[in-house]
Amino acid sequence: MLYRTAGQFKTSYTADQALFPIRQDAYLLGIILIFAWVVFPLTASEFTFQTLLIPILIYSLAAMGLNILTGYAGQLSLGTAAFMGVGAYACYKMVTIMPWMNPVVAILLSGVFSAGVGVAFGIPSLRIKGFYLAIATLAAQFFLVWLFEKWAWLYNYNASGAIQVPNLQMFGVYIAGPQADSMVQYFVVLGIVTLLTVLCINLTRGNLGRTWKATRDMDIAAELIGINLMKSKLTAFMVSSYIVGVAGALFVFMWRGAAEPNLFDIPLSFRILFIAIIGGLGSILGNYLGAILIVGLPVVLNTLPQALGIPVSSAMVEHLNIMIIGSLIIFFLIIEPHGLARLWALIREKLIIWPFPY
Amino acid sequence: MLNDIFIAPFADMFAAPDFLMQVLWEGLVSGILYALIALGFVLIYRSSRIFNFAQGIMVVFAALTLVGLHAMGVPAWICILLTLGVMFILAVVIERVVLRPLVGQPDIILFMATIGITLFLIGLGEIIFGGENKVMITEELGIPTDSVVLEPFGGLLILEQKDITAVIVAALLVIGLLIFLNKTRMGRAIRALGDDHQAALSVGISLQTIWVLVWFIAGIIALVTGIAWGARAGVSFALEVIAYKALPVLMLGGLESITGAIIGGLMIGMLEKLFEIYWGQPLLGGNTETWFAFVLALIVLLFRPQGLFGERIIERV
Amino acid sequence: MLDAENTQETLLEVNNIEVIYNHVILVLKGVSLSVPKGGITALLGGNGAGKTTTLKAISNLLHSERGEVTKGSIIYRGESVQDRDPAELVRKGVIQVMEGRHCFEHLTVEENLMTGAYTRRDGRAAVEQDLEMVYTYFPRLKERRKSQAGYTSGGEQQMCAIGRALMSRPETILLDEPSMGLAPQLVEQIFGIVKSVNENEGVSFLLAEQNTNVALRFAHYGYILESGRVVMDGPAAELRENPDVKEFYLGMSDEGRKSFRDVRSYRRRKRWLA
Amino acid sequence: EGLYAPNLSYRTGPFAATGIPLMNGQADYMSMLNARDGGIGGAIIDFEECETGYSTEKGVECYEKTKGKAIVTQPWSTGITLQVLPKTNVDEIPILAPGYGFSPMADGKVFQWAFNTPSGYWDAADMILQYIEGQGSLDGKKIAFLHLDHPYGKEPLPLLEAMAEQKGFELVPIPVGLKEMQNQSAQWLQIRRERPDYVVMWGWGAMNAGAITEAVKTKFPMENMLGVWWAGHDADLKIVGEDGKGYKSISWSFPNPDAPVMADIKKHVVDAGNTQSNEEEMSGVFYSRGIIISAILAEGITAAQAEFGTPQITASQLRWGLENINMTEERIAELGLDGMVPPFATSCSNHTGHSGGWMLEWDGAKFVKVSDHLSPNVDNYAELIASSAGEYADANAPWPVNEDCEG
Amino acid sequence: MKDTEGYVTADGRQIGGVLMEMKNITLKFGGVVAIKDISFDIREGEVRAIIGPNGAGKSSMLNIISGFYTPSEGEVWYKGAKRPPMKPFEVARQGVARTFQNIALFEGMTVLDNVMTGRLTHMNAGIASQALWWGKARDEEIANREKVEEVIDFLEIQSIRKTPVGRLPYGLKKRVELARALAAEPSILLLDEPMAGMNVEEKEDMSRFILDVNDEFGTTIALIEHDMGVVMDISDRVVVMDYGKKIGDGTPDEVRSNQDVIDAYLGVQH
Ligand SMILES: Nc1ncnc2c1ncn2[C@@H]1O[C@H](COP(=O)(O)OP(=O)(O)OP(=O)(O)O)[C@@H](O)[C@H]1O
Ligand SMILES: Nc1ncnc2c1ncn2[C@@H]1O[C@H](COP(=O)(O)OP(=O)(O)OP(=O)(O)O)[C@@H](O)[C@H]1O
Ligand SMILES: [Mg+2]
Ligand SMILES: [Mg+2]
Repeated sequence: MLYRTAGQFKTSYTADQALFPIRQDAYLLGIILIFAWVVFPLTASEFTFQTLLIPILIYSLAAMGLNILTGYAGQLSLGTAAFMGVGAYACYKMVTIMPWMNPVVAILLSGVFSAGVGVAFGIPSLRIKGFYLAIATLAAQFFLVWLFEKWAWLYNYNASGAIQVPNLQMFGVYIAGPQADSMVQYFVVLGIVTLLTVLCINLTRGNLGRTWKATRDMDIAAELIGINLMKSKLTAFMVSSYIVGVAGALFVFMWRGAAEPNLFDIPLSFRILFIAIIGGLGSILGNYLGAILIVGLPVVLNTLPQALGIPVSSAMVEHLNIMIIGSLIIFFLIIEPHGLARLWALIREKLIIWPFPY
Repeated sequence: MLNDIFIAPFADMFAAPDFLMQVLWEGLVSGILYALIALGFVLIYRSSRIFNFAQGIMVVFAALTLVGLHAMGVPAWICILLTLGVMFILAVVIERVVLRPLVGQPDIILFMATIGITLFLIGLGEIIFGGENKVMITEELGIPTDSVVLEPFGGLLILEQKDITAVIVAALLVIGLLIFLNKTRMGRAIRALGDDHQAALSVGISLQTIWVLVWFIAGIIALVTGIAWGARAGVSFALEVIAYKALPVLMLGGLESITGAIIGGLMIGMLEKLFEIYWGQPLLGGNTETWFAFVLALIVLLFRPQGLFGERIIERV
Repeated sequence: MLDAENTQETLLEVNNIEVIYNHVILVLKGVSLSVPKGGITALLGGNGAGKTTTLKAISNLLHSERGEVTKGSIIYRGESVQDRDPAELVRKGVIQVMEGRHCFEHLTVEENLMTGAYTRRDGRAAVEQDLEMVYTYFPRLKERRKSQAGYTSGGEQQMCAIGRALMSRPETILLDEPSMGLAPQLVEQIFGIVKSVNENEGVSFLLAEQNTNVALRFAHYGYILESGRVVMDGPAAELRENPDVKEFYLGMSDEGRKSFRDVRSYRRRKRWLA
Repeated sequence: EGLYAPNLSYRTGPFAATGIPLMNGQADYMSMLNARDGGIGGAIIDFEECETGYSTEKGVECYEKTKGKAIVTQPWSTGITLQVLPKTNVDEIPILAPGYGFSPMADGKVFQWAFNTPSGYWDAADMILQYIEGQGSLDGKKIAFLHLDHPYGKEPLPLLEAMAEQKGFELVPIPVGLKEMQNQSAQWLQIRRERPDYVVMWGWGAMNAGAITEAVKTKFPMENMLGVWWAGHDADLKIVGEDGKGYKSISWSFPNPDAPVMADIKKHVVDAGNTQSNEEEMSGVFYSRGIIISAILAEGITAAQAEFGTPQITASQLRWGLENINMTEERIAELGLDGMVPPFATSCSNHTGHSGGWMLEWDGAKFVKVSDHLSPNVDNYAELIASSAGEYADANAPWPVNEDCEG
Repeated sequence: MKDTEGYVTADGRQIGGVLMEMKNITLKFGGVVAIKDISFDIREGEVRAIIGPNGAGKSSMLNIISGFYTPSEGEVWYKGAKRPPMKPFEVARQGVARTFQNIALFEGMTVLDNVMTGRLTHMNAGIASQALWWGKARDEEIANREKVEEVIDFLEIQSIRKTPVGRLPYGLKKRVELARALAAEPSILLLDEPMAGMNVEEKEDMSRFILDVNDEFGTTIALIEHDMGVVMDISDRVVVMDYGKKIGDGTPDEVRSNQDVIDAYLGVQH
């Protein structure tokens, strides 16, 4: 009787278009939020913050950005990491040029730059489709990373060519840099991520969302029923890159503390693509599930052998780790190609019709 | 400034024609090697619209197996056969475990799956063969290793014999594939499969057989590529990254086209070298090869969205 | 025309099968039917009745749609053919022409036809011969033999699909909505061809059709499917005379065909929002 | 109960080839101490490895995981070092980055917790130039600097540029992208065009093999090619074998099969079957470097134990130890490391020690010493160190500086 | 009947002046000439049928009207003005809506969302307002949702409102497609074989819908259909094409009795 949707009638479109047509989903979300905002901070250790909570949130955000583009607007992109880079470097320049700037504002602004770059690299999508576009986005990937290497101005000409996050204060508290406390950083990240998630949900369920999905499902038909493909695709690139950019800024400022250009190279892009796809393209919730799996799992796997007291060399663990991740990706694709989110939806459908078989 | 961009480079070219020739040759050779990897992609894409990202790791895997077996004291030519055997088993397993359950899924899903395969093979490979850089058994395979030195225009032009061999082998491989795809029943089936799974199934084309076949051929190509690259820079997992270079080649040539792969490979190989040497290094601080190919391909696509030789995208309502 | 009576040998038998998509959507709720050798059997019914699903269940094309047969059995020539590789069925002589053509759009019309002969082992000559046979049935295809199937019109594609099936020298053809989107005289033509193929080559047909009118004119026996159940079956001739069939499937009322202008009597459903 | 001295190893990933022998050397020396002397000063060394695959992300994860009870962190990659460097101030754990990391770390006042003993990259660059100068003035010479396009590769640039000014040679930096490591024909075409007198190589992992094969191919005179110590890996040279004859690499460590320590390792570790290494590898430069690195750590521990009179030293006590290493010839002999490392000493203001080193040359089968002990003239770039250290501190203000330590 | 004030149909409906006129349209695809110099007009409020054998060029003609193909020669006149070459979406925004021969629904979306896309041309809230789900965006959403619900009721597809279209059977998909087109409140509605693959019962429903749209909203309708029964019953005027040429044009009865048409297309008398 968990998922009794029977007896929940909508009496107006407003109610019907509410975020959670089914009441139980709202409860579920409530519980999750309580955990995120109260339980974790109270219980988590430094290690948990640094290797699980903060990265999972940031990766989810990045994946959500990618999901807007690939999952909703159907434009496959392999250049996510580069756009994160743009966000990160933009943020770095802002806080170094204008040290008085509020870090959170800087982070949110840095998305604007990546959005700009994103639109620029999105223009080819008007003509190029499918995998051709995917490879085209690699042009962005490799070119930008190269630029991060070569354009010394970006890293203030320091010898190593890497950027270091300075200590940044907000209301007298360190929120970035070596002095910052993990929990503070966690809350900043959580705040920003929550905010952007809500905005994303709104966008995707509204008019723009439909425009994107239409473009994704059948662009010819979309154009013939009056959708301006250029607008639809470019807005997708814009919104997506903005979110990805912010994620990039958080990635460096709220978590890594320093970054060299090749940090933003293709493996990171793929990592995020995994999250988006395993989680479920065209789903917001999916990004979180995906991140938990892709980011959380290796950490757990790493600690497992010691926990079980199995004597394996850490190198071997690493090898096995890679293999397991690889297999898991395949495994999940097979049991539900539409991702964990869809898996959850199916379970819901079953619960809803439960106890009747079909 | 303008001079540096438009005049100086060409002046250099004429000033040292032998050097220019060397540049072009180097470009040609790397181009051929890119093309070889691209071939593997094309074949699999043709037959299943699967964008096989694992091609790169398959190259490494094949090469490592070859070298590893030889290290165990197996004679070189037996090694080749055994490696082919391994690649065949790999093809069967991939088809059975990964592709079959995913029949008819969206392209991007299969693409992801191949990345999964890549990770798996990296892990497995490192467990079996270890991470050390290994020496390709070039002599043992009877590939000539010394180099031909020419003096055109009283300059110097060094042609490695193993590169020459690579070029020849690649050429033969391409011709063979072209005939196979366009003239044989299997070839036709492969193309049909790429167009429409369901229909192909309905006329009794068996996915299993075709896919195993195709992945096996891709494996063979991987082995050839592995030997060629290995002979240049040793065999290690770092080799995997060169797979990326095959991608712009595919874009340029067209995902479905064998000819495209080759022509695209050569164009990119040579142009990126020329650009790097005469523009990149003097003006842009070098290393332009990481992106030049992609940008070039991108520009071409803006005019031909299906690449130079790709199949025209049919848009009807 | 040869009638179903004197060929009682049943080729294909479907015994009360159940099909489920995505583990949740139950589509076929116990369908049973049998196809006699050398007969033309029609599978009629409205949209979503489950015709296509039935055919796909037989030819094992459900898997790639995440559908599965959960109950019942499918018997061809006395042996169960469930969960077999579709290719195997083609080799046994069962081939499906799918709803909505499904030609290989990048292959030329002729190449499309040739793929039909993929499973055959009886040598080039025989194949060439059948190619000619197909061209004699469909002269239009001969004209466009060299053009990419993707650019041929609906009718041409339908012919291409049927021709392709014929190339495999089948014993039974599962034909899904051949008349869809075809001009009337082309429909007549295609059904005519089906008939003559059935007579000359002795190929048996199981055809799913919406166009009850034509279907019943050419078929020997018919099943009527509604929301996943067989609601009526019998020799075509009888079905044609059945009043309900007349009313709902042939659009005839007692005083002959009624005009589409006259069907204006419809009830607005209750508004959804209170 | 014991001393937890984890190692952020990289036996996987693109740089595994160079990583494995180093890791083996380190591990084997520690196991030897544990087996022979029951650890150091009676405290067993828990020398656990945490695999990073040279990935910065994994590295930080390992750091976070181990920092709880670790007395030292050995990040093993410039990337990871840069990340954990600021954190160590807060967590108060010494970073031991022998022969890598960040050259200004030499300034112990600013980088209280970081040690790149016994020599830094700027020392390396300086010694290489000294060696070349030994063959004739640098004035008017052209030197190509072939380096990995990565923080590590860029490290020596500031020094080299300064020296180019000073000594009047032309410096041609040639970067090799991480994706070009395997395929450096473009770089070597440039070298052929530039016709440099020398090629100084700052290579790592697959880049070294790539460069050396290309050098052989393009018939570049091997004796004029010199690499940093990370570009002196036997395996990389074995690929070309005889053709590599003459290639040089500066090094602060050298394999000495006859050194007592090797015998002990054989006795207590190899024969006990506790090594991941093998004959061939153990005779190589990198394996022995691994040994030295562990030896340095061990020295630091010993010093600390003596100072604080307890075997169970803390992280901050170890820092004192590492600041008070004194590797005299005698001590080296005592440790059975004869000829494997030059003598050096650290202090709270000098975290490097500037041991100097030897120029090694590939004789076709193995590396041999071809120079006497070279020592860097640090005063040449002392203020460069100071200034860059200062810059770093400012950029990361507030940055705690160790005032109570006099130059 | 080229007069501008239109004519009166058999069942006494007043048909207005010319809404859209095709002037000497020719369409080539490389070598293939799909349409050869065809002219005809579509009048305000009439039901105009285009028939002809497969491959005659009917769909191509529709594609020209909706701007997906640009004719090699000839002009399209719309609402009394020559239409400049424009992108399909601009045409759509001028009030031309259509359905497709091989269903072109957005498979990944629910029926409701699909129909909502039909309203896109009527919605223009800014991105910010949408992101915050506040003000204009919200009101628009509600307002248009009501319009859409009307269409949904009208076509009697309430029950499947929330099902993803991918799962729908063919016939229903066709209906949803019609709904999407109607939602746009077009002044002219193009239907490419709206009744293909339907049984009589469904065809009856579909005809009913088409006729109602025509006289409730006065929407002009141009449809391609192969079922002569339907065409002859519901259309006011019929254009007959054959291999790219126009071989007949007039009322159903005129066409029915036109010998060329019989030979080329109808075959048996209908
Ligand atoms: N891939 C699928 N996933 C989920 N449901 C499906 C799928 N394919 C078909 N269905 C459902 O199965 C039912 C029967 O579909 P089917 O295509 O067999 O009907 P049909 O009789 O062929 O209709 P039509 O005559 O329009 O083709 C439909 O209600 C449809 O919703
Ligand atoms: N995009 C295209 N490229 C090349 N040829 C085309 C294209 N579209 C249509 N054709 C050709 O134009 C002719 C007319 O096609 P069209 O689809 O308009 O026919 P139709 O009248 O709609 O036939 P049907 O009733 O079967 O749909 C066909 O021969 C077809 O091959
Ligand atoms: Mg059907
Ligand atoms: Mg048409």
